[in-house]
Amino acid sequence: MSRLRLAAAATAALGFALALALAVIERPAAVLNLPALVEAEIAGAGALHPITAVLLDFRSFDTLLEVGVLLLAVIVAYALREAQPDGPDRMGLDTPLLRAVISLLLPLMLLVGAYVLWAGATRPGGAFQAGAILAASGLALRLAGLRVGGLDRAWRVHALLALGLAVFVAAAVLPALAGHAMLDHPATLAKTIVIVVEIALTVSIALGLLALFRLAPPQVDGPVFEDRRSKPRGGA
Amino acid sequence: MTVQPATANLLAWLVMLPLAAAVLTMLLPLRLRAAASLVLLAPMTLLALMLGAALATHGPFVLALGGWATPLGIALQADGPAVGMTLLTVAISVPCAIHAAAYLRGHAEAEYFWALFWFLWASLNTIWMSTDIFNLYVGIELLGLAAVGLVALRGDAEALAAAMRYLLAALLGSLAYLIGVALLYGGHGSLSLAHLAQTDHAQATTAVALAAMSLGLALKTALFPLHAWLPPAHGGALTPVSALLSALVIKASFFIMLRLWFALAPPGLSTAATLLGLLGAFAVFWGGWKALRQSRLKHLVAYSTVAQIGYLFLFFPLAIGTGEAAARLAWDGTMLMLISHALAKAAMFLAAGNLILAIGSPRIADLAGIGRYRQFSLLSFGIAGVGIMGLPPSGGFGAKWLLMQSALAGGGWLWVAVLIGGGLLSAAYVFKVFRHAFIEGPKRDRFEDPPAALEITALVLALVSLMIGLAAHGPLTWLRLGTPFGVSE
Amino acid sequence: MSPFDLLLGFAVCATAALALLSRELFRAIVMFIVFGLCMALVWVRLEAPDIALAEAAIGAGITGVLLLDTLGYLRRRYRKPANGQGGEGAR
Amino acid sequence: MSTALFHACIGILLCTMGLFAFIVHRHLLRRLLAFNVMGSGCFLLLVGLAQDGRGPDPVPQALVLTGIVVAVASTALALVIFRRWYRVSGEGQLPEDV
Repeated sequence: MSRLRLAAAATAALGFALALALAVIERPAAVLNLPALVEAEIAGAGALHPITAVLLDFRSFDTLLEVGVLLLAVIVAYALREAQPDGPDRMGLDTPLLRAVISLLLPLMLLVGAYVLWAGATRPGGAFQAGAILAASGLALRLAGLRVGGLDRAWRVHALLALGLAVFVAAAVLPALAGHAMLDHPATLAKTIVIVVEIALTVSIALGLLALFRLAPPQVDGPVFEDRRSKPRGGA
Repeated sequence: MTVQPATANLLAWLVMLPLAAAVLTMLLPLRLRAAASLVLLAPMTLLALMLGAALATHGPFVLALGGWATPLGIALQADGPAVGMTLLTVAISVPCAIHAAAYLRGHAEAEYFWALFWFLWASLNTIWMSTDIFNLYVGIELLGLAAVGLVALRGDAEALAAAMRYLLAALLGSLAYLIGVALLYGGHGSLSLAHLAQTDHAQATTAVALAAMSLGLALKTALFPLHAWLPPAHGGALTPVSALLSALVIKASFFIMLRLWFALAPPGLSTAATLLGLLGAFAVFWGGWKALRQSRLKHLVAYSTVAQIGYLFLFFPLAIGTGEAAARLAWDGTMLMLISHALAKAAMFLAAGNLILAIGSPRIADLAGIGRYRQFSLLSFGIAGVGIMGLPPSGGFGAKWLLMQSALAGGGWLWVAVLIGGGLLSAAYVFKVFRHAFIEGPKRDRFEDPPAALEITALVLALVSLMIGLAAHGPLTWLRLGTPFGVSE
Repeated sequence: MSPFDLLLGFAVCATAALALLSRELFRAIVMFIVFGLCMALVWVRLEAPDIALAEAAIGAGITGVLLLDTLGYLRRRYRKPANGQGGEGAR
Repeated sequence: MSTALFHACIGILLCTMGLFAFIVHRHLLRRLLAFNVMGSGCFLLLVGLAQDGRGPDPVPQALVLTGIVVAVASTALALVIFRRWYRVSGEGQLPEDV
């Protein structure tokens, strides 16, 4: 690394740290007490656990877009594989021991994932953590060279990947069709809707994280494939 | 102003419909994706027009999403700038989509282009309307990843390197922005811009937060000297993608910056404003100079974007600490500059793409002889060039005129010089293209014939960019609705 | 603030420094995973068990595995024929 | 100094280290590590500052959960693009000049 780069980085980092320190020391006492507001309103929200209530009711629009971000990343990964086809996917260590360990662990992990999802309504846990745990078990499955039947069928996988966002958008739109504000669920239905959305999200998050792993070019890889488009396009 | 829920919901429909379209175009069979997208352009246009009508009848209004009022919930707002940008997005996206449908026919990239396109649209509309600083963060992340994905679509080494560079810049920019969010929430306990605007701004915390956020957003807008990622990304992408990126995506981060400065700017900020203006001035000259030196057509247009971004940042020194009249002129000029640059640059990229298709080469030198055979493509490029150079009657001229009046009212002679010098430079690089096009080169008389849809979309956008200058007065009054600049003349 | 917090703060900074400055990429990534686990403890201290769970599963777990897999890809794929060394990319 | 404020300061330190490393390094994997460390620091600052002297606050905690998912999606996307690029170019870093 060049000396200039080092000096620039050090200056930038130092200036940045000083400015942040100043901002923290000089900060005013906040006038607004949002946690109290959350507590006051939580009875009307779709979940009793405050964080789940914030994520899936008070600020559900953020979460909706965030699910979009994850799906978007997966779509880009798919698109790049189309532009640059991979060789056959031969990942997996496939030793009997690993297989045995994983077949033992897998049901346990699925159980943990389901519990974490269910817990999210009242205590720490929820769709994102559950999705991550399920994705991790999927990864273990792949490491062992096992393949879940049907998951390689593109359309079915696509549908499951998009399920979270689709259900969420539908849940957002339904109140609007009934004449309320977008995302404003009637109090009687709020809890059900939150649970349905959470289940769909868990599936899509788990598959999405797994797909991001799977769609990178595989480690055991053939020669670089020629661009399959023949005609040169403008725009280089 | 309270309105019927159905009216207020228009704001959210403008985000939900593109998201649904993204899911749909991901799931539909390949051959239906473009068709479905083209059909969905109609309801999008209709929704945006209805929103415009609602603003005109009711004045600015907000939608509390989920029925939760701020600061607990997130609110979308319809004010002049938000609705104006939503309509501008329609005006750019519709021709670009039609162009893309023709351009991508039968190509592998088409497979996922449409899903990314719809995500891009959803995130843009979110950014125009949102009043919540964290929601804006998620919005720019969605926008950034969609834009990066679109750049990477071509899948060759050059496109992937450009996408990677763009992604790194976008990620760093978002983190800088997020640090500002952390400081603001830590200091004021709220994420809603409306609430933050009522707090005391004369504090180090607000100033540092605003500085960090502005830095991150300037990186995402590619303000000189943070612009290095832009030319390879905008110059190397597929043609309709280049048009969308240059016309709309960089404007989104600039727009957030405007919103933040309105809500949070502490008093006595003219030094920082002058600094931003100076960077803008450098951008105008550096971008223009680099554009002149490019050998590839689309890279020339990309550097022209770097230069034109500079004009937008002249807003800060012209509007801050200069008095009411000058500030209003600066606002009008900046809005008109933003709109006319979006239209003209989209037209220019589409026209450049058509020229490249016709000559089968990205190089400007290979344009020799095309002036005789493909006047139509060249015409669109030329009309767009009128807007970029800022000649009458284009919107670019009107914008520069307003900015110049603002500079004169505020006594900023330096900015007048920037506006004139930048205009000369842009004339130089636009004419460079024409000079090559009219060279009677080696006897070449065979050029490819781009499909009519490609030519017409470019021409329509170019003509609109020309006409907007003639009809600017009404829209500009309207764009001031709900801003600190008022409605009165 | 307890001594445990001091220790935890030190551990977080030290693992972060090692993750950022280790000469060898493999060690840097492993340190990053350890850093993620330390962060999970910090979140517990901040009374944020939800984030702790997510940080351990996503931040350390999934991100770490993705990084390690990419490193394996770099090492396996790139062999410079000229001097027989592993490429720039994998160090 | 409260626990929350102490960890917020650690957050600032992490951000600073991450920024330094992001500028200094050119290898893309290292820059992604730097981005992730910086992101963690940022999240720590967000929650720590908000909870200083006020006890647990579900709002910033929810924001951080959102942020973590966004960060992992960005990192994974960056890795996919990086691997595709590496496959055609054989380089671990981007060319210096454009």
